[in-house]
Amino acid sequence: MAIVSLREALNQAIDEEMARDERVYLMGEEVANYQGAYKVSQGLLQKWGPKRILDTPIAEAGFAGIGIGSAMLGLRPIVEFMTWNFSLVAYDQIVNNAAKMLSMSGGNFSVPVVFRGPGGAAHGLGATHSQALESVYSHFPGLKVVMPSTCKDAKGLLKSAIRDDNPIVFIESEVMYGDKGEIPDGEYTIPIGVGEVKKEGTDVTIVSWSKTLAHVVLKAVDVLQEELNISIEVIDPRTIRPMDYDLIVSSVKKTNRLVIVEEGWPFAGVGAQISHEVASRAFDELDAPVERVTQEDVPLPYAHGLEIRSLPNLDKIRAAVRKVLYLD
Amino acid sequence: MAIVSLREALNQAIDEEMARDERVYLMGEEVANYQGAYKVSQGLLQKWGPKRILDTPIAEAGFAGIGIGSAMLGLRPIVEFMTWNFSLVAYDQIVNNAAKMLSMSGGNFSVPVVFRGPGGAAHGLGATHSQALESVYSHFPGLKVVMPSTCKDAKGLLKSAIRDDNPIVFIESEVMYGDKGEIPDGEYTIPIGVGEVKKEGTDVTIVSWSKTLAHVVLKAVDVLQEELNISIEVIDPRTIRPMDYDLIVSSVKKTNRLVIVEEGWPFAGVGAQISHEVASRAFDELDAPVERVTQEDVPLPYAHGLEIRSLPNLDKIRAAVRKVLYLD
Amino acid sequence: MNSTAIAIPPKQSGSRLLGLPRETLLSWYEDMLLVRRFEEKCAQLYGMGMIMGFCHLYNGQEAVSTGAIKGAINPDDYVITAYRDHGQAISKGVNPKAILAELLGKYTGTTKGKGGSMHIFDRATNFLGGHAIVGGHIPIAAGVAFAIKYRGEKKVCLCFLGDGATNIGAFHEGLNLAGLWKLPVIYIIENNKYGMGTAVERASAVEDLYKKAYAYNMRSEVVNGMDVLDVYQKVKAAADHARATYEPTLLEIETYRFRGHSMSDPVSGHYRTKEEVERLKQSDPIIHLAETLKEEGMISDQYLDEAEERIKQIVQECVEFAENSPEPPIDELWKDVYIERSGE
Amino acid sequence: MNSTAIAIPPKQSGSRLLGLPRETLLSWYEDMLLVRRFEEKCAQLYGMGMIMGFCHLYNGQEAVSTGAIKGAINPDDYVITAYRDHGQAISKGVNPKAILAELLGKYTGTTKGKGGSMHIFDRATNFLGGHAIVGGHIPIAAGVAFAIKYRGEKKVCLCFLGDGATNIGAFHEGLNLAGLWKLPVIYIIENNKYGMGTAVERASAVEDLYKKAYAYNMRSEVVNGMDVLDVYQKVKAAADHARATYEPTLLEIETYRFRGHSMSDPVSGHYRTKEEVERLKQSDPIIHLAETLKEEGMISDQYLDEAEERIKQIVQECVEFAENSPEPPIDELWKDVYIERSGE
Ligand SMILES: Cc1ncc(C[n+]2csc(CCOP(=O)(O)OP(=O)(O)O)c2C)c(N)n1
Ligand SMILES: Cc1ncc(C[n+]2csc(CCOP(=O)(O)OP(=O)(O)O)c2C)c(N)n1
Ligand SMILES: [Mg+2]
Ligand SMILES: [Mg+2]
Repeated sequence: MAIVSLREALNQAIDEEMARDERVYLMGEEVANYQGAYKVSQGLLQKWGPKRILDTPIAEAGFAGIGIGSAMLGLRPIVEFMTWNFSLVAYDQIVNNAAKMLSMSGGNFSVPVVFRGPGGAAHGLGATHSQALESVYSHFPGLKVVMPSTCKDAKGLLKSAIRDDNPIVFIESEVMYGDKGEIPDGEYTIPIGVGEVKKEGTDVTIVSWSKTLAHVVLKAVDVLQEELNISIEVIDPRTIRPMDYDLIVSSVKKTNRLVIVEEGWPFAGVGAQISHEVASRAFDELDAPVERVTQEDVPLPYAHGLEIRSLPNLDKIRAAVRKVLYLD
Repeated sequence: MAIVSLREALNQAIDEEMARDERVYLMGEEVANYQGAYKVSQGLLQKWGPKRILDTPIAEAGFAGIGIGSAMLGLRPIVEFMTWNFSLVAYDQIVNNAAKMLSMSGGNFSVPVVFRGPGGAAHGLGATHSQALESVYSHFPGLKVVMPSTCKDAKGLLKSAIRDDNPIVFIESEVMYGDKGEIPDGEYTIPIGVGEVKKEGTDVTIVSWSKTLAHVVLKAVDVLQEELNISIEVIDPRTIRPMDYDLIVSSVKKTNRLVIVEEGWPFAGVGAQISHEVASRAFDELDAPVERVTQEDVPLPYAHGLEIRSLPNLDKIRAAVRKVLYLD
Repeated sequence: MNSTAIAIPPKQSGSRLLGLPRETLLSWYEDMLLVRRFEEKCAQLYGMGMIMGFCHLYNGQEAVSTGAIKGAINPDDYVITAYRDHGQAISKGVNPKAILAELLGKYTGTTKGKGGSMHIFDRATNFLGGHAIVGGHIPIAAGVAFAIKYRGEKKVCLCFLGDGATNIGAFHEGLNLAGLWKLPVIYIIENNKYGMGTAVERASAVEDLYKKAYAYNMRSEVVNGMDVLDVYQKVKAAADHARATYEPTLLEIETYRFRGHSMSDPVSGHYRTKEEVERLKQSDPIIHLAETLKEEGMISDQYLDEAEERIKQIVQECVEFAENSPEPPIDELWKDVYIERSGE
Repeated sequence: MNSTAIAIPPKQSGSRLLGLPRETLLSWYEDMLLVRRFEEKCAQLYGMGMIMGFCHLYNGQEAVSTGAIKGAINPDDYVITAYRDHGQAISKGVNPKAILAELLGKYTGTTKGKGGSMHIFDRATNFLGGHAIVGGHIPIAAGVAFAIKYRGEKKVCLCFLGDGATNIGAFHEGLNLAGLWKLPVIYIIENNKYGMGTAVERASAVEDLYKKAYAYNMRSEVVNGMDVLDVYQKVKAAADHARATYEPTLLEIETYRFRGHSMSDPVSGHYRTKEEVERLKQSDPIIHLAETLKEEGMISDQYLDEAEERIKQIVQECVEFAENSPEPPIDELWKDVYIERSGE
């Protein structure tokens, strides 16, 4: 077991897959010369050269399309969006061309492309630069959406994503790039679509993912377990689409209470989907309505005080946990 | 009361608002010379001239941006997307610039623009041209999303939308343009955000909107009431965002059973949001899990047999209604 | 409606027939004729309700697909286009039976009935679709060319697009990337003078579309799209150049569509006059080639009759094949959404 | 890294000082100096953790906003720009106290602390933002110009954008619409040679960015952005032309940023050498104007000292104002999401 940063874990995944398969290449703004806006691609240009590590112009729709077209011919592009916010100008390419190509071509052409980059809020970047967009990508059949919360998962899932023959939306987190964690020695992958119990517990199930799980929920759980004298189970689906409902439902059948904590906005968010599905599959086992903690339903403001008040935090999680336990 | 087609109802709304307020103008592909790809703008060029009825190039992001910029200066543009499918290339303009301008500018600039056009499937248009996109727009705070199901609602809501100071996503249906219906004589508006009981009933509540309500649900209700000897209440929220939860919840408190029928895909769809919210507000009153009928979770194929099997239909609604009634 | 501004292209722009072998020229003639007759049949079947949705015919533009694809490039080169795709598919060698079956939504269709008229795909002939979002395929074409270059192959990708598509952002991004990275793609604007009902000069700030290449440091040229030989010659030159240097080219091919934008659009009306259409029909590329071949003594009236008969026969076989084919089974609905095999 | 390819612009491109009154020239000098000193303070506050998020400084580019906005246009004209927006905001007359308060996330800021550095807005001075999605504001600028023309006004809209922004689709769509519909917008490319760490020629197929106007039938010109007088003169000419004809112009203003792309980017390193930056600093537009004014006998060293002092004072007042301002109350979080008043 080595301890690496999330940034290094992702870098290793790309590096290893590039060594394994010469069809893999990386493209995006500042990924080459500059070594990556957030240094995820550090050293890769030096190692693999400009044929396989390419700086692009600011033209997300254009280079997403290059990824798609070259994937149709059998290459395996990794397309970095400097952040997922900038993917919105390439939305049509991703949700139409990448997502539907296999189906519309009746199986003639698959699109083995990985779109990746950081999503969600960092600190003080304002409304357009802080969006958690998983729900507006996971809505579309044809895409898989992956959101790791640990270094180990990040490396293993990115390797699986690169090997997958389907278009993948891989959402990281800028504020996690420096997080350190253990990764297994040697080659490993983690399957897409399989969640993990990140912490066992008996009284309440919390489902969360990515940064919100790693930076907010796990800490809140420590506080709340002690404060409320309860045992909380934490489930990390790791993949948003396909969602590992079975894992969540089996946990809820044990705890009878579910809180979903996500960074995105509430309306038609991923949490709404999980809530509906769990309520439908564990109707009789749910002792309280499913509670959701989300970002406030507003564009995220710059000012620090407003920003932290908007995002999921301990207070909101506490209120939700208390509510499903009927503690008020 | 006059009987008009939905197309005429929309045309009247635009025409009346143009007469009322000279800041209102209409822009889009083929809206002028050609009289509208689906003839919604028939006659308007002749009446209002090329200054206020403008044909655009195929440049959805560009002309959506023109709408936004001119709205910031106080004009009240109506931007027609030939269909909402084509808005995906303008997604960034709508969900970032239109939705967030008021907030990011701290109230300095509002964006009173109406984006409108048909959404959803017609017949045999294939995967990219048949999308029901309400969930990926209603996710964003700052937007209102309106989806009328009758001629009366269409006219009254479009007039309200044009007068509203917020950016509006107004989604019509191509296959409804020829539908006829009564509209009140003289000036009227219908408020945004207020749903309507389209049919009263006591045993099951069905929530649906737009074409799916008008063409599929109302017919299914007739069949199923007789077939199952039950009474179904049909709720049309008319506005997706803000959603009239109160109306739905009060109906569910009466019927204790809810089926949501929508054309969109299931994952993180509008129905998921309604389901979560109702389950949370009427937890003790729900006698069965909320059932959802959606399009199958696949890109919509061209072949007729596959297409009709994918979309919501009588069989699927029957199965859902039977399920909430525990008839199987 | 400034219909008089649209000039009839001159009958012959290069030196006659370019010394090409008779069989080659006749195969081109028959390719164009097949596209024409095939689509006349489509129009009929559409009228009978057997084809659904949108159906965009290529009537009048046949010399472009024939000259560019059947004429100028190799079978292992790639072709990608928009929704007006029957002509390019046939010229690329996609089985017309499978195309018609597709239009009828049959399981034997090019995409098992999933794509329909706007989405013809065929892996076997390197035909990459059929794309219905205007301009969306333009960056994809650059990606195809990227893959060609990445692998060090000497192939090219032809990307067909309409005049209207030159105004959308994807055009700009695709062409800039192709120009910047020197990707072996040939962008072919089929300038048929209208994007749906909007004349070029009402949609594009610059009316001479080949000039758009200046913004991408890209070679460009104007081509007479009513003359299959001019199309052949100029696309071939661009392809040769791409093979030698990997450099892209933008071609503005002047053409005209003789029918409405799609089946629901009348031939003339709001945006162009009947006279304009009749006048442009004078330069029908099929009649034009037939006349030239006759004048050069290469063919007789008898050949024309026989060719007509042969093509009629092929189209008839397509109809029979398509009509007798089964619909896709319902369980196809859930297939091809994700591909199961994982990368090795 | 071909730093030697970047030429130092000549010190003076027009005839000296253009006969402008002394007060005008001094007000420009002080505007540039204010932007410079204001942002030096920002850098300091950023280092102290008082400014969060992204903060893009205008260091080296001051002559562009001053010449174009303070110099060439009227107070009731409109300005819209990208995220590197402090300079344009100050030159437009937005209260620098409110700008600094905004950067500190205070309630007295230009947007009550909601927008931050990248989103300065001010209705009172027709300053339309501050936009952080590259290129996203370019069509909005066309819309502003559309509204001007719709109302029959004789105003113009200046739209500032970076060299990197010329490669995105929104640039193409915005410029085509402005060219097609003849909208009174002046697009100002601030060519500071890099989009983040990517040199112009590594991102744009055509290196001379003014040539992109050819695709939109638009007037265009190259401007020396290190010379406030050249900027003034050419923007004024474009604005005069727009007022007279409604026609747009594309200006490529050659400039250079002396600091990193944003606060986290070092001045030199991966993409440009220290030598290059030092060499380009030789044409600092502020020093350049001071020297010219001195050579022409318009100012003395004493004036320079006094100006420096005055500006320092203003900046100090900004800091005090910002620091002493309150944070936005929490209930502001739910405000400005929807506007309640309905149309009239
Ligand atoms: C992004 C987008 N906007 C609008 C449409 C609707 N539409 C389909 S074809 C067409 C006209 C295209 O004209 P052109 O590019 O000249 O091609 P042509 O039909 O003449 O072959 C339009 C507006 C679309 N499919 N995609
Ligand atoms: C669509 C989009 N892609 C990427 C980014 C990230 N980004 C912010 S600024 C920038 C560079 C812009 O360069 P340029 O247009 O030359 O402006 P400059 O910073 O030099 O003023 C990039 C890539 C963004 N904000 N928006
Ligand atoms: Mg055309
Ligand atoms: Mg720059």
